[in-house]
Amino acid sequence: MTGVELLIWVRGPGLQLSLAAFILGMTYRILQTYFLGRAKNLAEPRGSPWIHGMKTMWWRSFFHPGMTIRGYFTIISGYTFHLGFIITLLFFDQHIELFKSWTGLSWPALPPLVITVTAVLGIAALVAVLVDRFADPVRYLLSDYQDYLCWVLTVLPLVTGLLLVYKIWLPYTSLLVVHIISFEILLVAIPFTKLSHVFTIFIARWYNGAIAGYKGVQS
Amino acid sequence: MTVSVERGIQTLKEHIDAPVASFFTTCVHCGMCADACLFYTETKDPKYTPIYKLKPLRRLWHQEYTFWGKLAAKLGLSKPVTAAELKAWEELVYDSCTMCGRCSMTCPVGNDIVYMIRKMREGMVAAGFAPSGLKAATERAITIGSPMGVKFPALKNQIKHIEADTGLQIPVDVEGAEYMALLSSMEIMNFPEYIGAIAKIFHNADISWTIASDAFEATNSGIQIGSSDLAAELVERVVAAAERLRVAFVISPECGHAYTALRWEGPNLIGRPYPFEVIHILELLDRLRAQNRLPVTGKIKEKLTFHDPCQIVRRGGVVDEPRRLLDMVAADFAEMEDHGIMNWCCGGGGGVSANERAAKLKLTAFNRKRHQLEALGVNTLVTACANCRITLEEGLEFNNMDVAVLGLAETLAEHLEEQSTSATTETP
Amino acid sequence: MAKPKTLAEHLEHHEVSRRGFLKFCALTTSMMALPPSMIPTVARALETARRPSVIWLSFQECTGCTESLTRSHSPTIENLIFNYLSLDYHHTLQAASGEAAEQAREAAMAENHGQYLVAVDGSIPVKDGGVYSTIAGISNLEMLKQTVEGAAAVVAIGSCAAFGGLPHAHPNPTGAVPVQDLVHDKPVVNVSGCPPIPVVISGVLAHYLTFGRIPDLDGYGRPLSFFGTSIHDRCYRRPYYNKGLFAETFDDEGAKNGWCLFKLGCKGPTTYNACATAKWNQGTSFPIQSGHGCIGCSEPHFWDAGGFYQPLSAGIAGVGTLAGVAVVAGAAAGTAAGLMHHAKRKQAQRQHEKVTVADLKESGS
Amino acid sequence: MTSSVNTDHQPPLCNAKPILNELRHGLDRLLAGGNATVIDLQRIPFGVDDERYLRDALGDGEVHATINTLGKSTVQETGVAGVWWVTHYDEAGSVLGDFLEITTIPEVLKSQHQDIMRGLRKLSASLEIEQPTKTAQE
Repeated sequence: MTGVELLIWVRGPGLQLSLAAFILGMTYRILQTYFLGRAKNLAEPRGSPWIHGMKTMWWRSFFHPGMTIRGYFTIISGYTFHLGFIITLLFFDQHIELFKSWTGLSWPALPPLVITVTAVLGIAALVAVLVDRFADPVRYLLSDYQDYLCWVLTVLPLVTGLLLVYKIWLPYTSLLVVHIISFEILLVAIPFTKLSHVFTIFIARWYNGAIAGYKGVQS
Repeated sequence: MTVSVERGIQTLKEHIDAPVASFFTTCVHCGMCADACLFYTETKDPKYTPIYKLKPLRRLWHQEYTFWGKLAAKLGLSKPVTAAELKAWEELVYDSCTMCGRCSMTCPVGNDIVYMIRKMREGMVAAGFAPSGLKAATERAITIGSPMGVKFPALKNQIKHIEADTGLQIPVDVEGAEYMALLSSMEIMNFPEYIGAIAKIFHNADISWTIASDAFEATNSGIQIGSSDLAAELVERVVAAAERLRVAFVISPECGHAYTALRWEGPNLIGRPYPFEVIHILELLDRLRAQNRLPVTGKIKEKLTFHDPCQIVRRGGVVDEPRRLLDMVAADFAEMEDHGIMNWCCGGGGGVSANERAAKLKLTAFNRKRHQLEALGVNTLVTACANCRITLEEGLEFNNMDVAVLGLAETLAEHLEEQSTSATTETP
Repeated sequence: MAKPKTLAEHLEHHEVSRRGFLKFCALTTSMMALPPSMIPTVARALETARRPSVIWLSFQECTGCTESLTRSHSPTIENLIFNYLSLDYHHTLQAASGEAAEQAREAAMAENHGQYLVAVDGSIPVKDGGVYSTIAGISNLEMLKQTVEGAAAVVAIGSCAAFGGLPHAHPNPTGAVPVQDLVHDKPVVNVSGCPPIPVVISGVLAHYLTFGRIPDLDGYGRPLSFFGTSIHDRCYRRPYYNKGLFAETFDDEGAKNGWCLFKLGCKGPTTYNACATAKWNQGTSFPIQSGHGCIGCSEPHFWDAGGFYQPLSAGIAGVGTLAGVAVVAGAAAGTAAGLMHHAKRKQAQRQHEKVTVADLKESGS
Repeated sequence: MTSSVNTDHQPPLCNAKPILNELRHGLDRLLAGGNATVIDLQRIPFGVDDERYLRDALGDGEVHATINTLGKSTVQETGVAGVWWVTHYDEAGSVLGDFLEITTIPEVLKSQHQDIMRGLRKLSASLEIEQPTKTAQE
């Protein structure tokens, strides 16, 4: 296949298939988890599990005192790479065009220079967390191949996107193909790796909040 | 029937539910739970990272309840959980976890890690990998009625002393009483003042209450070792006594896990809702306070603080009550930096104090509390859990710290203002 | 009168002055997209250049390429070139018809065997033995094979000849293929575009005329001098792209201010052609300058590369139906798996062996 | 790419300033005794305002010449001496080529050897004098 044929494939069937795999996988994963079921709680509730569950879903996104005593590295690098990635994904004009083609919805974009900053910060923070994964004994002990695989899958769209926008290394068409493929691989990988936390985080937080909320504690 | 790794795995399969699946699906291996665990912060040993303590359970979930995991297991890419592995994990699941639940509060993706440790212990018991100290305590609880081997005659003896000291009658086996008070063996043996304290307060507030001679023990070693079957048996005894005496309320005493066992796990263990209400002594005292039935006089002048028992506060939901009660008698109440639902455990909960093997690690973990107390600079520490109280006293003594540990109910009883017209007030 | 043998003689024959020759060389160099420093080299080469014979074959095409060529904006210079080239067969332009025309082709082939250039516009249908397009009873496929056999090089003019073009677009009912799929033993130059820029056609022919060989080519066989840079890289609206200023519709403020047309589907970033410099209609303008995005006509498969108004970053194909199917399939599979796992868990619960005090006396091993 | 003058209403310049810089270097080379430089403006992408900007920046010089061969050509020295603007037209008046030459005098303005020879022949013929031999040609 030539570059142009690859581009047509990744923009056409590739995007369709990866999005379908993502949706299928995510729906599968969520429902599979839900239908595993859990026992009804017979104890008299002190609080509403629903309300506390929803609150935890939201509040757990924010740092609160007592979350760490070791310093702020994890917090800062974690927020930076998440925000860097999400802002770059959601607020770059050309990405909005993609979402618009899927959903018909669009929203204001951030200037390309701002997006460059968010992408570079995102990459820098990802590099920092990778170094830390090796350097920190706790994270090193917890890590398996999937953590490193997911790191690569996350950083690639950011790196290839920057190369594409600034036309570094390869011609535009080739970089566009590589960039879209990196996104498609990420999309397919999300439901089947720890990256599924992009959705299941809300389920986990809800359960956490609901379990504590049942007892009247806002977790 | 015999304990075996197969039986352990079978048991774990029973206990992996939707929340567990969502937690393992979501974990990103960020390691932030390590910072929440006093066993990690005081040792810096990465193996004490809370989520790491669940590694075998995670693999089992993956192999049994996910598509790729089942495939990997079939292809031999994922190794089955072995007895040796569970044995190696015994220390992590029991010795280095007090089930305080602080990690569950800080996990950024919302994993309730302690919820899973509780389930992991079910499998460990069925596989035969529980610490011998906990096993012995549980055995005593089932066969004798108390983990410390306390039988009713011993309690009766203590009651006699208290009745002599206070001049009040301690009601035993009174049918139709409104409240049935439970006690922990530790209170009976180490802190009998508690019994006198509640007797004084209840008398003053004109509360009808009783102790059941056949079900006075509140503690539940089944919960600590992590066996629902054994825990249910112990709960059933309390429920039977409460039903026999037709009480409206069962009072959970100043004991952490007893509250979790009776209030939150109990109905689920026996498989039916209670015909009575379980109320924690602090909740009851706070209700009396609100109804002006707990008049106190005089205030403690020394600066003091409150140690939150994890199972009562963070895991139990009784957060503000002890603070409101303390305000009545403390002139200079100060909070530790992390308090309330973000408190640090004493280090002896979750069966750790019954596990002799963990004694040294428990004292190391106590350093967390030592630093907190030193930072605050107090010499008086009030708490509301007999197990916390013993652990704290041990830790303070080991570190040669001059800090007095008080029970909250006793502290209130000491400041009680005798009321002659108490009979006129309504019962709560 | 005998035909002049070299271009210099040819020009002299037309009473063009040396100064005119210099002008011609400067413009030819410019036409070939070579740097002005090459003018003396071009002049020396043109003085001795031999007159080549060109056979022009038109297959599955729309004559747009020939239209483009005949409307090229510099009639004097290109006339000189085409007068000098011996265009021995071009069935749209030649006077002869029928058997006489075919005889002219055969004669030119025989006379200039191994020397002549073949220009092709249109794609070649190969399905069903190539019956879908024939000339004088000969299939295009057969005519191409015959004609190319004695050729020095082949110039595929237009996107149909270069890449298959419109006939090749999905579902390609005639099995249309480009020249390069059929000709493997001769050099093939692809002058793509729908149509190609006239000056690019004449530039390539001029290059062969001047230097006697084909120019340097890119990965798609296109002359690098014209196709070496993307439309995007030469676009005067590029600064707007860099700043994120886009026209959202064809009549909004952005469009009036001349902002970047990326969101209106401009394919400039992935299209390689000389439009931004050579321009169209006597150098008047090119699509982007006229307010319309590039449609990418000089790239392979441009008809199948999504809508002209779909931004490059958007997908080509719709996802609605597939997404719906994926949700349903995922829901079905997830529910089935979840219930299966639920049953497995319940089964384990039914098989539960109650833990007793006796169990506590044992130790795991 | 230069875009410092851009606002929302002023279209950005594309290549005008880089060309001016190139001219500066070309003049330096010329003064140092180096070769002439030719810039082919048709091979450089222009925005809508680039040509106007360039013309304004260079201004008008002292020499204007017109050549009539293969259509018209204009040769004009700009306000910057040594920079010549050479435009070739076809017979219909359309622009065929547009060049900036940095030189003392553009080659195309000079009378060419062959043309002088041809002129001499023509002159001789009209005077019926013997023609010069062709060997003088280079």
